[in-house]
Amino acid sequence: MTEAAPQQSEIPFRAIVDGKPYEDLPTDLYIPPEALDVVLDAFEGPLDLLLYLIRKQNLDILNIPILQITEQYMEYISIADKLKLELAAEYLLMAALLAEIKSRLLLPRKAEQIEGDEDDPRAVLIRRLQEYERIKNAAEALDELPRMERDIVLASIDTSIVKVQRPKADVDFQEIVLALQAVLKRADQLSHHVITKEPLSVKERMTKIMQQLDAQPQLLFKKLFTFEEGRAGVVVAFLAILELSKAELVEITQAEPFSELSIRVKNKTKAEIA
Amino acid sequence: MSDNQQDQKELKRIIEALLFASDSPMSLQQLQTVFPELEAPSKQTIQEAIDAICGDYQNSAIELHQVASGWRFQVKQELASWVARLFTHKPPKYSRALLETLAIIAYQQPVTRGDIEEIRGVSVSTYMIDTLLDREWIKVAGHKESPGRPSLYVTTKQFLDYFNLASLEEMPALQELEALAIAGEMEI
Amino acid sequence: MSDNQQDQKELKRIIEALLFASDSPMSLQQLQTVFPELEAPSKQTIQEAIDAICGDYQNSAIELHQVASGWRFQVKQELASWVARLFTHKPPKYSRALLETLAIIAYQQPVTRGDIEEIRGVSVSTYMIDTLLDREWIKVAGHKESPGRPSLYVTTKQFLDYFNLASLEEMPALQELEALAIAGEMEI
Repeated sequence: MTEAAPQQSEIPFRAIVDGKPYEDLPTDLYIPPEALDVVLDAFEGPLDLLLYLIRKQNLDILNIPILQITEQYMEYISIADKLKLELAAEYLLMAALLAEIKSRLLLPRKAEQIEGDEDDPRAVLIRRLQEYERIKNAAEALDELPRMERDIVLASIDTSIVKVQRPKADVDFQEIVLALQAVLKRADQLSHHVITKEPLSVKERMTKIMQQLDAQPQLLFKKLFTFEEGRAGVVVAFLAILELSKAELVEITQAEPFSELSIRVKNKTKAEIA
Repeated sequence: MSDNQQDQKELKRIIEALLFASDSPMSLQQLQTVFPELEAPSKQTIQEAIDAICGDYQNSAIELHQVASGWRFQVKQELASWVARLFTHKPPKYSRALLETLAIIAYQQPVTRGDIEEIRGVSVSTYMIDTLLDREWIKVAGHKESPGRPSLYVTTKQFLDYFNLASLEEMPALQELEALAIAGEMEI
Repeated sequence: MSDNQQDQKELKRIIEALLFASDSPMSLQQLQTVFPELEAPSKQTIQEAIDAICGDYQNSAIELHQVASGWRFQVKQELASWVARLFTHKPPKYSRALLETLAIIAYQQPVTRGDIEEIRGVSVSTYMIDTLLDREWIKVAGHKESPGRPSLYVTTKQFLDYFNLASLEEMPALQELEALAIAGEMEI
């Protein structure tokens, strides 16, 4: 990562984290800091953000340096987290996917894994990025098309000399009643849909996992996920495990290839566990 | 072609476009104000353009005609009977969106366009409001004392007449409607 | 002039009058039904009349344009900026999210909401789908035979009409997806 970021020091950065100004922005983060708090408006989602990171550096989608992009993406996620910006679950999901790709790259691969890129998560990601970019461009082209109300004006003439009462649409009051019912029903559904979001915090989850490990020093990986929490919950748990692993508080182990993963507290010897 | 002729030809096209685009007749004065102040052609020049356009449409199905408030394109008299056939063959149908808008105005009046949008959860087109105003089923009863002073819409006497209602009280009560809506949902 | 030519000329004028008088685009079929059943010209004859009208307006300020639901007269693009001065209202602007959703439906139809979310990588709000349904740019064409039987959305003729298109083929071409060629060794 040798490219220098645009001179970010020129832009006063006023984020306050834990009561202190937060100034040490990573230099390779290509998002203007002042844009961070409006980032959810500025980007249409994780794919859009990734495309931005890639395009900003003139990289080829087909050949993205995945580690570099992953780090930039994670950096962004973690700053957003520190600034306590509410991040949509999709951003966390993408973080998990990138982390998975990264781990695959770092792990020695078996011969059969090299065959075909059907299941290669990197190939899947690249395909999705390509497809998204294609639609993004198509949407821009659609916006450029001449359209009614903006570019197209119909040529109208006066027809009042035509001596026929133009029939007006016939409406039955029953139709109005039905229309209002439809509105009410929809309004009702809308209010049901405003579900108060369970705050899913990675930090909180890290604490919870450590507490679980206090009671039981080794846990099956899958026990750490509560599927009722949905995809976002799974992602948060996954990120929490990665964070703990990065901080070397836990380690992820596997007794033999393809067996179930376990997680255990680091710095404890086998003897202690036994 | 001289520059002057070129300009005159371009001006004619612009005037022609304006007369076609406008919903109501346009006077020389109104046509003049469309141009930037310093570049506005004289009324005489505009009149010359109009005369030229009249000539162009001599063999066409429409003509440029002068009425009290200005100039407008209209269908030629001898073709009016065909246009009449068109109209009797195409009774319009109102969209669901328009009926919903009307229902909200009827039940929640007076309401602003913003109120309707909030209840319907989607934006309300000007066309829809215009159609209802045109039909004289709704009218502007005043303006809300809020930023932008939006129009407050209410239903009219013509609305009651059309739907054969003596007063707004004769409309089914909102609670009944809600009960019906819920019953409808339970069936599903 | 032969009787036949005379008839053809008269037919052209009638078609022209109908197209000017109609509020919405007219198809060959719709034009045909305006005529008394036994005297109705063939679609081909109507098409020939339309072609002739198109020629007549070549140098005029307006043109006869074909969109999905038929033919309509509209002001030529190059004069749009002049005409815009007549209107005080700002044209609506559509969000990227809405345009992306619409593009996905237009290019990949029929699609479910899940398909749209898959491509955009974010959830799609009910509000957005409702807005598109409300504008009648999309409609539900059926349900997918998968759990939950999600609605399958397609674009409508009104969508094409609004964007001045005669068919989906006229939409800007989607760029080709470059073939994936991930080398055995992934570059880090």
